[in-house]
Amino acid sequence: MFAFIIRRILQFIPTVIGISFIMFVLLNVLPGSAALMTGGKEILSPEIVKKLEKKWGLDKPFHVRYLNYMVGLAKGDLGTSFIRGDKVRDIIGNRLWPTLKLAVAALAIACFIGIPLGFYSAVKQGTWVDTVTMVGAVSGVSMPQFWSALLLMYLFSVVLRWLPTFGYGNGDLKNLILPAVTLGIGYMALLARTTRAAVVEVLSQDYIRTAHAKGLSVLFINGKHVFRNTMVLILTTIGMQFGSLMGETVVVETVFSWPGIGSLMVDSIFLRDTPVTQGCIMLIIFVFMSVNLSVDILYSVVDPRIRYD
Amino acid sequence: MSFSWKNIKRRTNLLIGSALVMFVAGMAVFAPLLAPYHPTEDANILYSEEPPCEQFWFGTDIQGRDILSRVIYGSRISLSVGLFTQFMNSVIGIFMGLMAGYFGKWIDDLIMSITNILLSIPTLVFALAVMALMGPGLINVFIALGVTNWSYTCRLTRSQVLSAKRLNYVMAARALGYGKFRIMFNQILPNIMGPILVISTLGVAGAILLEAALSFLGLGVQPPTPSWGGMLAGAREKLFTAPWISIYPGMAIFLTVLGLNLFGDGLRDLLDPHITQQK
Amino acid sequence: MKRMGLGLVVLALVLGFYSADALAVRNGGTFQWIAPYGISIDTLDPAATSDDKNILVILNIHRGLFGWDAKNSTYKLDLAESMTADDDGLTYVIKLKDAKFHNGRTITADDVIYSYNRLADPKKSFASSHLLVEIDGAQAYLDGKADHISGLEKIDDKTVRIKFRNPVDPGFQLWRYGTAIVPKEAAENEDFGSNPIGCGPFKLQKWTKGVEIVLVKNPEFYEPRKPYLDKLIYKIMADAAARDMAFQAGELDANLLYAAQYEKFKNDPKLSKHMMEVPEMFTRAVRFNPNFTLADGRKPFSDKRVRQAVNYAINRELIVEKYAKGKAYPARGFLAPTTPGFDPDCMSYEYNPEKAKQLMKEAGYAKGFDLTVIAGTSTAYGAGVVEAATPFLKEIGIKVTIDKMENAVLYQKYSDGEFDAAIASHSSGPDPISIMYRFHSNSPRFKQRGETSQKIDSFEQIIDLAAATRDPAMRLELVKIANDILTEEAVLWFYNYNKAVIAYQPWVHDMEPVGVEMMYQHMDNVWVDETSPRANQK
Amino acid sequence: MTNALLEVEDLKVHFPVRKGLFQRAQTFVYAVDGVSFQLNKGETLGVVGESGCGKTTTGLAILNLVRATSGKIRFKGNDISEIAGLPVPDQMRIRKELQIIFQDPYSSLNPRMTLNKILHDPMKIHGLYPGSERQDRIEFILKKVGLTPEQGKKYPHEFSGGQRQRIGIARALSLDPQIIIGDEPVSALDVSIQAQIINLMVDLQEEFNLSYIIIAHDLAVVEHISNRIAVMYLGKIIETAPVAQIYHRPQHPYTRALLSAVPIADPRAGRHPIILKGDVPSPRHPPTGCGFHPRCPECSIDCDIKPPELRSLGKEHYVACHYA
Amino acid sequence: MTELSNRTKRPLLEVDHLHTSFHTFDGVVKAVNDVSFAMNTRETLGIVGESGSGKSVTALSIMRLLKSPPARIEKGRILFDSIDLLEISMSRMRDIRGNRISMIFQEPMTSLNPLFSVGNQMSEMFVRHQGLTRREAWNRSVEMLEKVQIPSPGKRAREFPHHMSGGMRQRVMIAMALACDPEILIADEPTTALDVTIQAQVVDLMMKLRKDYGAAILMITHDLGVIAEIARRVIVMYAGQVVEEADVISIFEEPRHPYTRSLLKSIPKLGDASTHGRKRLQEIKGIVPSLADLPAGCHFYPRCPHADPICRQGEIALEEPAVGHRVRCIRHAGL
Repeated sequence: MFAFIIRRILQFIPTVIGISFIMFVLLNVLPGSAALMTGGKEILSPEIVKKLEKKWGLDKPFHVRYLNYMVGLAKGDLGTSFIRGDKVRDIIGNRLWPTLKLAVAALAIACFIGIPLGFYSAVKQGTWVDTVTMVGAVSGVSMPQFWSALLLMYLFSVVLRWLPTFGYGNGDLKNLILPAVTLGIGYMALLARTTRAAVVEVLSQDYIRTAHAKGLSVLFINGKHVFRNTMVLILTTIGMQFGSLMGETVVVETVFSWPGIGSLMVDSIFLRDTPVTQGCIMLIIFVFMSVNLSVDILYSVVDPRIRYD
Repeated sequence: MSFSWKNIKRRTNLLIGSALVMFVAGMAVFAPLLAPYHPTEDANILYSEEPPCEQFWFGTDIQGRDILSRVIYGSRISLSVGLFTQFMNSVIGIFMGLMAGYFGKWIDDLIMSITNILLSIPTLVFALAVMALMGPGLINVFIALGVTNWSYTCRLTRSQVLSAKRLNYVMAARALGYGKFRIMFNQILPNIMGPILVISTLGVAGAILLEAALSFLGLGVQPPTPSWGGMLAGAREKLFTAPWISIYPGMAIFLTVLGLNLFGDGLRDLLDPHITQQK
Repeated sequence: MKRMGLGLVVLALVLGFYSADALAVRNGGTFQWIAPYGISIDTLDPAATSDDKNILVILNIHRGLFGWDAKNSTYKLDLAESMTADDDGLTYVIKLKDAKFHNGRTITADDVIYSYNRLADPKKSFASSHLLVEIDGAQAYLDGKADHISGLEKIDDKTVRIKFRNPVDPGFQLWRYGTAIVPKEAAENEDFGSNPIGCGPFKLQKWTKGVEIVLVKNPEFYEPRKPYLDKLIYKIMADAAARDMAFQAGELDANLLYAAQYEKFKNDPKLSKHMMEVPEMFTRAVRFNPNFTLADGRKPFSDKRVRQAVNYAINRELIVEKYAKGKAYPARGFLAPTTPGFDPDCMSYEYNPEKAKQLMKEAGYAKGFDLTVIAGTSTAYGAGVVEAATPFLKEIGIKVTIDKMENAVLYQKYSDGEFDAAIASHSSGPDPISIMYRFHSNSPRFKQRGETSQKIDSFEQIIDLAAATRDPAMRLELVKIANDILTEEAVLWFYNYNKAVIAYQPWVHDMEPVGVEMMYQHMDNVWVDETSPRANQK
Repeated sequence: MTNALLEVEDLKVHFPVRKGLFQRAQTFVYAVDGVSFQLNKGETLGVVGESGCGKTTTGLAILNLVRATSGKIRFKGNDISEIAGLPVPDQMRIRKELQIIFQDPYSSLNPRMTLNKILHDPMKIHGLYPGSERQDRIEFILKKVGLTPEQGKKYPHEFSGGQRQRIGIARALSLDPQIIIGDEPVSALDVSIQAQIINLMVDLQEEFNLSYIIIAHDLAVVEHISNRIAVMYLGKIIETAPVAQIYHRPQHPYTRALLSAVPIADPRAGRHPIILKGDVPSPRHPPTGCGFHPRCPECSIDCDIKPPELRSLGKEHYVACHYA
Repeated sequence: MTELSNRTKRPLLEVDHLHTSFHTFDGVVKAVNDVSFAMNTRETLGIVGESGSGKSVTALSIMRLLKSPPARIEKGRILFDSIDLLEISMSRMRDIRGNRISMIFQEPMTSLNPLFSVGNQMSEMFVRHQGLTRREAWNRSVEMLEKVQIPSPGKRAREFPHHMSGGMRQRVMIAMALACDPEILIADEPTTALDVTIQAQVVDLMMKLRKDYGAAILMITHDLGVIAEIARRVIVMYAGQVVEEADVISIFEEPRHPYTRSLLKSIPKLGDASTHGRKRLQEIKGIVPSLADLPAGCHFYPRCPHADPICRQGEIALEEPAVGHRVRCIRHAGL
């Protein structure tokens, strides 16, 4: 097992280098310069633009910049933001917690509603419960996030006035509900469908028939045998979802003015603030990779057949 | 899995799915006949933001253009983006998947590490960066979405090839002297098209949502071309004064994507022998 | 040329504003205000930014020698007690009011000199450093040729002498908040941008990045009895739809309206009573590139008649009413109505498609030509406006293709002159002469854009003369003439002036319509009565 | 006998098991561990053994469907152990001569190809029976395996298990090979269908003078169809002889146990089988010396030290046991 | 009710005119039609038949393990100790399953849940049926593993199914089935997936346990050899029907039904070919009939060497020409 973890971490490094190179090239080739964007409505004169670009080291040749960046990355220094002047680490740091809160809440909705729904509709296959859940799940997956966000916001904030409208507030739960639900719907639907497929497959296995032949009650069989085996099957989906969740929150964060990593990344792309964008990407990849690794490790814990040597 | 009509009939989601998709495809093909006005030419600023009335069933947008016509013509953009990008994704994905699955060893490792990289970068962000590089425009959207999203198809193809490789008729083909590529393309590929078709259908749905998100963030097709995502982006602030501007394009995206997803699910049930026995 | 009494509108509006407030001023309460321009505030260091999204907060924490007087739409003395000009018209002696920084230290002339030298420090290359170029020796210091600004001299603790290199009005040079006076002991350390010490009416209490900035009352503010409010909270909200709902739900005390909301508020009897509008000093216009050559080699925009035809062809009043939902003032010329020297009866182009066609025929473009217009993503002055204008230009044969792009790319192409025509928002105030100087051939902006600007000799003579005269009344006359030349030459397609609109809750009083930028609200004047839900919130 | 049609000499197939930090192959699965035998023209060699003894891997190695680790395979004298390296025409010529029939009728046919196409393709690749001659050849083969030309247009899922096995045989015959390897050709069929296929294969052998290598775990079927038998255990041949000697005078204790374990369809038989202790050891770490010694009832002194060589007992009867 | 032969007390299990069919989209598949037989205590009854003959479906119908949407027990009764298993509630049925009637299946590799240890899955039986605590149940499980000759049962109980070979797992299944000392053990092709030597071990174990536990065994297989060895009475099924029933000797030595006769002739017997030279096996022509559209009259008609048009008129009844020997063929006498 230990050798496996080391190997996975070693595989981590070329991927991170690969991604950082691709994104570094892509972001630095974009037309338009960050300097122009510091002027707000005023279009700055060329001297100021040149001075700023020299200050940020944008005048050095490409490979020198890339090497400096990678050396910095190795030392854990993500550089300073062109537009904001602060250290990238701090900017990302205080935006990490809102995104994590949103991601965890959305995933919680997905897991605590999606999985039971999927489980129940698979066990009650063919009944109206099954059809309703699955049609609901398909609709959830098909809903464009920004449209559902606006509908929810309109319904709950203005018409019913139950929930606050704008973004983060001082971080209390009330503000989290709407964005988390909007983000969660898609993932809940996906999880319901995956769980249903997994349960259907497990129910058709021979060992379930053996369990029935042993005279065990349906509740016991579903609770112990079916549930445990289903969890193993859907573990990857949950891992994949949480891994990619960090990057998928862009649209929801924009509509709800939620100060997260997703909207920060898109804003920095528009403002050509490369160090911040690059920093966000590194964070997202780090989360994605570590979630995948922990899912694989969890696998060997849950499923004795899987032995990493 | 016989394809008798009785067999298809009971596939409700396949039916509803294909009905919706046919409806949107019809809308795209017969747009000039169906649309009461021209989506970009008939723009009369006097009728800016008229609510749905007898003259404009879906009302007008801020430029005074009939929203029903733009929704109808918008189907062309969304479907072409969906179909074309997924076609590119599938072609690249299938080719890479075949190579990785059939040859294995270092080719497999190389392709797998590439897909690892592509999968870890969020698709929307990668597409945004590519769009920012090339600037808005339909062809650019094709490229941005067509080149970044083939990892899923590649992984699925690879796993299907790995299992098909061990089947007896493939071994028999090798014994009969079939060449590598003949085995890949006329022995293995036709038999794994089922699952690939399913994931491609769901891929089209995904591409349409992505294009809408891109336009929503301001990097979709060039104005005044009507794209559902673009219409939605513009209408965001107006949700309270002119909600009809955003409701109808949003509904259009939702129904199209729903249709494609239902069609994909129905296809999967039809092709998956396991499900057919039990129903 | 129609003599529409625009001026009357401005006057009526300003008067109407004052009559309503006979109530007695009340102290205390919390004000929920907004920071609408972007998803985060970058820095609160006045020198480090020239972006309005930061300055609208900074101006309530820091103050400079001069400030902006919204009522008379010109500069006013702020920290400066008095200003006397020497005979050569270049040097000014300024006496300071007795005022304290938030850390309790009284402000002296040394602080003024330190603040200006810090702003122009070549090593830091601050975003607002260009504001001091007119001070003698500042450019040398900026270019690293000197180690401080020579034109600044301390006479005694409370007076300082400033020498300018050209005969300029110091107020117009130094009113911007980038030139605010900051204490050396605080400004030196690294995180000054995150916890600022200034001399303004409010002090920073808490800043949750990307969420909100909470300011509290500075009890020793140099203006007696001000500020009235105990606490001022800036909610960072980029999305207009979310802001609008917050305002309607009563969670915001005032809100900057977008075009969509403006129409709803205007038609609402209750809401329209608590709204204030002002023409901001931003003129939205399409810039023609005289070197734009057609396939057959002709350069349409080098011919004045084509440029005039475009101005006659497009019905800007209808576009303003229908597209901008009335949230703008149709443009009469380059200078904004609130810019000193604006003549309400100046020449302007009314919608006259026949004349436009006739001018096109005279210029030899009866069949028109194809034109690509580059445009940004803004709703007020981006691709949307060009889309609205397209049908009108089709009438006179100009077939328009829109090349919408990100603002970063637009600004790049705009400053490199890579366009046939481009729509953008041009600042047109507050100092009329320096703002119109961009059309003068030897101004850096003119050269910077290659030959994409039209050289007009008569205009250049008038502007040079105006710059030289010292009599204020005579300067304004010359400014009016220069503005009319620009209009007659139709250097741009004049679309509109931005109408900034703030809606405020009934319990809010004494907010002012600020022409230079609506969000530059001096919150020390503002107060809330008992009916506010936050009347007694500390 | 040098003029044997097929000679296999010390064939070894070891699958590496990758472990450790850098996935180096530390241990191996010794699937086939030194197998040698010969096959003459028109002869049927039966290969029997329990699952995991390497009989299928041996068959696949001969056909180059699995890479042999070492050892020589000669067909009519020329070496065919590694045909991948040879130029394509040579590969084709060798491929033509050796064909295979599989156990599972459902996965041995490409579901997307009609019967005609299944037979047509191989001929096209090898350029045999050009033009109209090809259709006649196909109809001839179909008749030979008991199928009608009309069924040519049908797809595999429209046939029963037995019929599919006939198609598999037809496909093998399409290139008129000299050797056909049957990997459990009838094990997946019902008893009544099994008899049809066995009789068919015997008839075809006589008519086309084919040589068979029949791999199966059902000893009765193998006895019926083979001339010579090879019994395999843990990747090695432990006994080989003409069929009568194997069934009536088995020398190796494992062969004896194997024969005694087969249930006889006669209630009066009243046999008492030799019950072996434990399970077949895993080919990943085979026991020392003779592979069978942990389970051998007659195991004695150096069985677990020196691996026994295959030695002759006369009349072509070979056995790999110190005490046989 | 079938006419009972001269048994003194009531049979342990009576299957009476059982009809089970599958309602799939391609039509109704009559897997079991009109099957009747009886089983006494401590008796070993063998059911032999080819695939699709309905032998497994019969067993699953007795245990009511068939999934109801496609499968449906049309009519018939299954009397067990004077209880009709088809009428009682599912909860009462579950008390009987594993406790009084238990079953083992063909595929040892997939019949055990890979995620739980062998001991865990064993002790479930004791907890469910005998209310033992987990500790007691675990000890009883280890004892059972020892009874089925599994070496070092204590260690093995903690292991997972994938650590064991096919033979070992089948022994675990047997131990699990016999845990609660059932009256009937149904074995559905228990040896088919095993190698010959392992098969011999399992058959030997079952015969030994039959003495210790006294459970009646319903042995279902297509291997006539296994039937000859283990069964006392044999039922031959074809296309969902019982075509012949007799004691094991009569079946092998005086088979009356044409199908049984040609079946016995078509299988190669060990030692025959090498002694009397290779002669052609006697084939049964044609293919197994599809249960969706069964031919009228005798289902074996298309493949029967003695077929005669009268075989196609109406249903063929099960006659009992000799005591305990029943056959469903109207021309059996003349053969």
